[in-house]
Amino acid sequence: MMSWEHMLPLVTLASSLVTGIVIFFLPERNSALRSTLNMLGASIKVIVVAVMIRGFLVDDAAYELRFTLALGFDFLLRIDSLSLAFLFLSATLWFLTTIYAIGYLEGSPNRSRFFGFFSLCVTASTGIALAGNLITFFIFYEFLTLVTYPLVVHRGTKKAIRAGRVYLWYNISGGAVLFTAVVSLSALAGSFDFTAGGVLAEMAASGSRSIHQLIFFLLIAGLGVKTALVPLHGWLPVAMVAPAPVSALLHAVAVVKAGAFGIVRVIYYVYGKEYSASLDVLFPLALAAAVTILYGSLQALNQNDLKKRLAYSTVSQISYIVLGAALASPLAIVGGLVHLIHQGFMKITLFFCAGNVAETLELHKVSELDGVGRRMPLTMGTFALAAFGMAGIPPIAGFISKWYLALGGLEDGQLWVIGVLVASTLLNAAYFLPIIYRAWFRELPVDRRPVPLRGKLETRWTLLLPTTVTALFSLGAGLWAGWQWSPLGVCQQIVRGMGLMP
Amino acid sequence: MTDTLFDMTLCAALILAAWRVLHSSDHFQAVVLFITFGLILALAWVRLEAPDIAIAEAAVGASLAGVMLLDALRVMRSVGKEHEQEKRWTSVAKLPSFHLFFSFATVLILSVVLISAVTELSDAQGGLTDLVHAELEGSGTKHPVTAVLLNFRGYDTWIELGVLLLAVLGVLSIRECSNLHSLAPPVATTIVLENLVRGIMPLVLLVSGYLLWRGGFAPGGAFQAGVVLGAGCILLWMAGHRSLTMLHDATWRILLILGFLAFLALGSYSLLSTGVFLAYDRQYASIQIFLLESAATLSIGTTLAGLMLALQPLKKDLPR
Amino acid sequence: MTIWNIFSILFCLAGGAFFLAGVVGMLRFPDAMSRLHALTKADNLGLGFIVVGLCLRSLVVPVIIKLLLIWLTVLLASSTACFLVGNYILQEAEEKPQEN
Amino acid sequence: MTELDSFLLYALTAVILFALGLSSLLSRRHLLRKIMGLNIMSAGAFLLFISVAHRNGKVFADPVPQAMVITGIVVSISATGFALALARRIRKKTGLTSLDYREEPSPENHNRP
Amino acid sequence: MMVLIVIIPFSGALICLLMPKRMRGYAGLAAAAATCLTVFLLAFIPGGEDTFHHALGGWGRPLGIELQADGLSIIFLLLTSVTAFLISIYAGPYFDSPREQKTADYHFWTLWLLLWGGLNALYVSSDIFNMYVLLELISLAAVALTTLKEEAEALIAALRYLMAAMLGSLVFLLGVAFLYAEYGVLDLGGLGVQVQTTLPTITAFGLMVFGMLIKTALFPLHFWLPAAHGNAPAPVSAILSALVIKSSYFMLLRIWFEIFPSITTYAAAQLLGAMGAFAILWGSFQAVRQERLKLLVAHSTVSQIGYLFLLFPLTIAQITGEQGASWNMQAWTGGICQTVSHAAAKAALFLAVGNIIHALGTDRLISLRDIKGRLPLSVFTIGIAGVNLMGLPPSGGFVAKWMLLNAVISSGQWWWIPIIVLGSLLTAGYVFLMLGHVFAPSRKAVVLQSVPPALEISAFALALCAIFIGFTTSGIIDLLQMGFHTMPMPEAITWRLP
Repeated sequence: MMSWEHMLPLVTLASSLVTGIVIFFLPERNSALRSTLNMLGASIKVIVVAVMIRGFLVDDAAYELRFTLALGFDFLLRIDSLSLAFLFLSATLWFLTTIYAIGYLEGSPNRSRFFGFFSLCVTASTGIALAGNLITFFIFYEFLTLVTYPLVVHRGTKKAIRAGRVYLWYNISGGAVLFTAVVSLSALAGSFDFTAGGVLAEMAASGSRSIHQLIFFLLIAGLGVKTALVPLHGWLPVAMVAPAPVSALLHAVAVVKAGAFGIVRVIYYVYGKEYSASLDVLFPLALAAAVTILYGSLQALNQNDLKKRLAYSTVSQISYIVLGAALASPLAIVGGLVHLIHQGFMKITLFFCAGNVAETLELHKVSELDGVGRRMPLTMGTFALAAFGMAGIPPIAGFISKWYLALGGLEDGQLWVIGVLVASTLLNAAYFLPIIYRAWFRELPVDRRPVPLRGKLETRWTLLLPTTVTALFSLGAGLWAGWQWSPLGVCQQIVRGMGLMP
Repeated sequence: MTDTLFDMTLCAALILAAWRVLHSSDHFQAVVLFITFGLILALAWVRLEAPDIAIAEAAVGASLAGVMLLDALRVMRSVGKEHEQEKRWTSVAKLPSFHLFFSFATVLILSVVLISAVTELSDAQGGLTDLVHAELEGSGTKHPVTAVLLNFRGYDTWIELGVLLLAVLGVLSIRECSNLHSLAPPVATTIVLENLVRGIMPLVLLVSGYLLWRGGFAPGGAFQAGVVLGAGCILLWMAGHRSLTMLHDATWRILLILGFLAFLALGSYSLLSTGVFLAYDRQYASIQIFLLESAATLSIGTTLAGLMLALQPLKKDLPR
Repeated sequence: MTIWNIFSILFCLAGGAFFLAGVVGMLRFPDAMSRLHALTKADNLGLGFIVVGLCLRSLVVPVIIKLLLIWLTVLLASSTACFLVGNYILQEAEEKPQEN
Repeated sequence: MTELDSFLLYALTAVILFALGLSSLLSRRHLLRKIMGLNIMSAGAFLLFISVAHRNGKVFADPVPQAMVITGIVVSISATGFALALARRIRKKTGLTSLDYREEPSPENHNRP
Repeated sequence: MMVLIVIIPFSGALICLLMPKRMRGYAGLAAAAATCLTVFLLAFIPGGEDTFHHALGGWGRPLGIELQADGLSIIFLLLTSVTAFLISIYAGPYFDSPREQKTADYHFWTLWLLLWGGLNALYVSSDIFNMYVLLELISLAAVALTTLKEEAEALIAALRYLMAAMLGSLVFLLGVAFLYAEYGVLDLGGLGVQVQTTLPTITAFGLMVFGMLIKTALFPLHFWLPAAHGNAPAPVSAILSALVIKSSYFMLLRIWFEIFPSITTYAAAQLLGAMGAFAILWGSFQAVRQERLKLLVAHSTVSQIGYLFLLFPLTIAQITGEQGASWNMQAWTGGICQTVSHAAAKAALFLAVGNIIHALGTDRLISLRDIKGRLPLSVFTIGIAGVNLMGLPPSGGFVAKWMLLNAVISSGQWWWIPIIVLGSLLTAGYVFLMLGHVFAPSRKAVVLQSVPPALEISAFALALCAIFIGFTTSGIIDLLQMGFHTMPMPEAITWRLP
C-alpha cells in the first residue's frame, strides 16, 4: 500500500512519458491507436492527480519519491501544497488539449512526431510541478525547453524555423543563467529540498548578502525568460507560428507558467518570504511585473494577428502571478496562484477559439473577423466569455484573481498596484472588445462568400468540446468561488499549507 | 686529449651535416647528406660504446632510410601527370612570414631551454647498469643489450614488432592493395647487377645469420640481422630477380607476423604455465630467446623489405 | 714497436694517400667518366692498402680473413656501382647526342 | 679530459640536433624535408639516451638505453616508411609535394562527402 | 588476468590478418566481444591482491616493466571497451556496404584491434618508455585507419596527423631521456617519489606535457585534428574522437598527477585551463561556421576537449581542508564524467552522421533537409548526443558541467564560469544548426540508400550510454577513490569520503 502510494508521482510522470515514447515509434498512418494511447495516458494522469490532490488535502498523505544520483544530487519528486495547483492545471488541460489536438491535426503530416513531443512536454511540466528540489526542477525545466522546440518548428516553414531559433536562443540562454545560479546555490548551501518558508534564511551565513542578491537576480533572470518578463518576452509572440494546440497548451500554460511557478518556488521555498523581503529584492520584481503587465497590454492593442494579440495578452497576464508572488501579503499570493489556474483556463479557451476560426475559416487577422459570430456562434460565444473573464468582469474567474491581488496590494499598502490593475483591466477591455464587436455586430463582408456549415456543428466536435468545457470551467470557477474545492478555495488551502495564512 | 678532439670533430660533423640537410637548396643533395649524417652517427655510436646501435644505424639510418628517401624523391620529382583530379590543388607560393617567425622563435626558445637543461644535468652514475649485470646470469643470454631487449623489457620489443606490422599494413592500405602479391614483378636490369646479387646473396644470408647468432653473447642480434636480411630482399628485388614473387601470399603474411606471433605464443605459454607473461623457464631460456630472435629476424627482414617493396608499382597500374 | 707495426703504418699511410688522390680526382677531373675512374681506383687501392696495413697490425687469422672479406665485398660493390653509373651516363649520351 | 665532459659534449650535440630537426620540420615545406627533420629529431633524442648510457656505464655502456634506442630506431624507421608512402600517394593523387595548398573545386562533383 | 586485455585484441588482430576476406568481420567482432568481456571481468570480478598488478617476465620494476591498474585505468578501460565494442558492431556492416566496399579489405579489423590493444596496454602501463612505444603504436594505427578513405583530403589529413603525432611522441621521448638521465629509472612509481625541482626535471615535465598536448589537440595545437577526424570513414572518426584523443589525455593525467605532482604549479595549471577555455570557445565558434557535418562534429571535438583541461586548475588551487578535498573530488568527477560522456556522445554523433552520409551520399549540412524524417533513429541519436554535449539534463554531460561549475564556484576561480556557460550556448548553436535543418522543408526529392538497422541501433545505443552515464556518477566516484596505485597520492588529489 505504502509502496505504490510512493510510486504515484512516478506514475504521473510515466503516464505521459511512456505514451510519448511509444507514440514516436508508431507508424504515421496508425492514428486510431495513437489517439487511444494519448487519451489513455491523459485520463490516467488526470485520475492519479485527482487521487493525489484528495489524498494530500483531505487525509494529508505524503507522496515523495527520492533517489540520489551523485554527490549533491538528489532526484526528488514530491507533492507539496504548491505543486497541486500546477499539477492540476497541466493534467486537466493536457486531457482537453489532446482531444483538441487530435481533431485539429487530422490528416496533417508528422503526427507521430508531434504527439510524441507533445506528451513529452506535458511530462516536463508535470515534472516541474512535482520537483522537490531546485536540481530536479532545473532538469525538467531544461527538458521542457528541449521538447518544445520540435513543436514550435513543427510546420517546418522558414518562419517556423526562425521562430524556433529565437525560441531556443532565449530559452537556452535563460537556462544557462539559471544553471549558473542553481549551481552556485548548491555550492553555497549544499543540496537542499524546497521547504515552505525557505531554506536560505538559515544559511544566510553561507555567502554574503550581496551574493544572495546576485543569485536571486540570476534565478529570476533565468526563470523570467519563460515567464516572458519584459524585456525577456521576445520569444513568445514569435513562437505563435506553432499549431494552435501548441500555442494553447504550451504558450498559454505549460512553458510560461513553468517560469512563473519557478519564481514562486524561489521566493517562497528557497529564499523564503521574509528573507527575500529583507534582501529587498521583491520590490524591483514587483515593479518589473507591473511594467510587463502594462507593456504587454499596450503591445496587444496594436496587433492585428489574432494569435499575436493573444500572445501579448499572455505576456501581461502571466505577470499577475509574479506580481502576486512579489507582494508581501498572503492575499496577493492567493490571487497569484488562483490566477495561475484561472488564466490558464481562460487563455486556453481563447486560443482554442482562435484555432477554431483559423482551422475552419482560415482567418488569422483581427480585421477579418467581421461577422464571424454568426458563422460560429458557439466559438465566438466562448471567446467572448473568456475575454470578459480576462478583462476581469465579474462573475467570471478573472475577476476573482484580480480582486485578491488588489486586496493584497491594499494590505501591503502599495496602492500603485491597484492603479496597475485598473489600467490593465481597461487595456484588456480595449483590446478584447473590438474583436467581440467585430465578431457579433459587423456584417460578413460581401466579397467573402459565407463558408457553409459542416453538417450540424459549426466545426468538428473535437474542436468544440474542449473549448466549451474550458469556457464553462472559467465561468464556474468564478460563480462558485466560495466553494471549498473551487480553485480559489484550493489556493487558499495551499497558502495555508505554506504556512502563510492562518 | 685526442679523444676529446675526436669527439669534438664528430659532434661538429654531426651538427654540420644536420644543418646542411636542413639548408641545402637541392633536395637530392639533402637526401645524400642525410645518408652521410647516418654514417657519421654510426661512428658516434661506436665512439659511445654502443656497437649494437652502430650496426643498426649503419644498416637502417644510412642504407635503408637512404634508399627509401631516394626512391621517394625520384617519384616525387617526376611531374605527376596522372593526378586523379577531384580538385585543382595548387600549393601556396610561400608560407606566411608569421609562420616562419613563429617556428624560428619556437626553435630558438626550445634550444635555449634544452641547452641550459643539459648543462644542469647531474653527473650521477645512476642508471640500471648494475641491475642488468646482476640479473644477466638468469636472463638466458650473455649480451646485456639482448638481455634487456628480449628478456627484461621483452614487452617493449613485442609492441615494437607490432608497430612494424602496423607500418606495413598502413602502407598496403595506402597503396590500395591488400597484400604484397599484387605488386608488379620487378623489371629486369643489367646482367652485371643480377650476377652481383647472385654472388652476394649467400653472403647476406650468412652475415644475417652470423649477427643473429652473435647476439647471444656480443653486439648484434635479431634487429641487426633482420635489417641485413631486409636489405638483401630489397636488393634482390631491385636487381630484377623474381625469386620473391614466387612466395605465396599466405607465406608473406605469416612471415610478416611471425615475430609478433612468436612473442605472443611464448608469452601466453608462460602465462598458462607460470602465470606470468613473457617469463622464460631458466634452463631453456637461451633456447627460447634464440627462437624468438630468429622469428623476429625473419619478420623484421620481411617487414622492412615490405615497407620498401610495397611502394613499387602495382599490377593494376601497369599499362596493358 | 715491431717491424710489423712500421710496415702497417706505412701501408695505412699509402692507403690514405690513395684516398686523398681519389678525392682530389673526383673534385678536379673534367667529366664524369674520368671522375669515376679516379674514384674507383682510389677506393680499391686505398682500401686495399689500409686492409693490408690492418692485417699486419693484428696478426690473427680470423681477423685477417674478415678484413680481406670486407675488401672483397667492397671491390665487388664499387665495381658494379661504377659499371652502373657508367652505363647510365652512356645511355644519357645516346639519348641526346652532343650538338656541335 | 674527464668522462663528464664528453658526456656533456654529446648531450649538447643531441639537443642541438633535436632543435635542428624541429626547425626543419616547422620551416621547410617539402614533405621529404619534414620527414628528414623528424628523423634528425629522433636521432637527437637517441643520442641523448646513449650519451647518458655512456655516462652511466663503467666497462660497457648502460644497456637499457641502448635497448630503448634500438626499439626507437625500429619505430622511427616504420613511421618514416609509412610517412614516405603517404607522401608519394598524395603526390600521385594531387601533385602536391607540400601540405600548404589551396584547392579550387572543379565545377563538377564538388559537393562530394 | 590483466595481460589478457592486451593479449586478446592483439591475437584477434593476427587472426583477422590471416583470415580470408569474408571471414574477417566475424572474427573481428568476436575478438571485440571477447576483449570487452575480459575488461568487464577484470573490472567487476573481485580478485586477489595482484589482480591489478602484473610484473611482466617476473622482473619487477625498475628493471622490468610492470602492468598496474588503478581507478583511473579501470574507468578508461571500461569507457574504451564499451565504446569500442559498439563501434565494432557498427563497423562490420559499414565497411561491407557498397559505398565503402573498396576499402573493406584493407585490414580494417587488424588495424583496429591493434589500436584497441594498444589503448588497453597504455591504460595499465606504468613505464614511461613503454608508454612511448604504445603511443607510437596507437598513432600509427590511427593514421593507418584514417587512410582507409581514399579521398585526397583524407590522405593529406592523415599525413598531417602523422607528422603531428610523431612530433608529439618525439618531444615526449626527449622528456623521457631527460628523466632517465636525471633519475635513472623509467617506472612511474620510482619517478614519482624521486622527482625534485631541478631544471632538467622541469624541462622533462614541459616536454612530456607539450608532447601530449599536441596529441590531445588542445588549442592552439589542434591544427591537425578537424581535417583528420572530418575526413576519415565514420567509424574511424568515432574511434579517433572518442578514444584516441582520450588516450593522450590519460597520459597527461598520469604525467601531471603521478610523476610531477611536486612541481606542478598554480600558474602552469592556470595556463592549461586558459588554453582549454580558448579551445572551448574557438572550437565551437568554428563548428558553427562549418558547412559539412563531419567537420562540424570534428570542431566540436576541439571544443569539448577544452572542458577536460579545466580539471587542472581546479585541482590545484590553494584551498585546504575538508572544503578543498570535496571540491577537488567534484573537479575530478566533472573532468572524468566529461571524458566518458564525451566519448560516448561523440562516437554516437559520428556514427549517426555516418548513417546520414550512408543514406544521402553527402555530408553537406544543407542536405540534412532531404532526409525528411526518414532516418528517425539517427536524427534522434544526433539529438540525444547533442543534448549531452550541451550539458543539458538528463545526461552525463550535464553531470560533468554541473560538477565542473560546482568546483569552479567553490574554488573561487569564478573566471571560468562565463567560459563554461558561453561554451554550452555555442554548443547549442551548432547542435540546433543540425537539428534545424532536419525540421526544415526538403529542397528536392532524393532517393535515400537504405541504412542497415545495425548501423542505426549501435549509434543509438552509444547515445543512450551517454545519457546513462549521468546515472552512474557515484560509480565513477567510487572508482576514482580507489586512487592511484602506482604511488602515494599527491596532495592535490587526496580526498576523503564526504
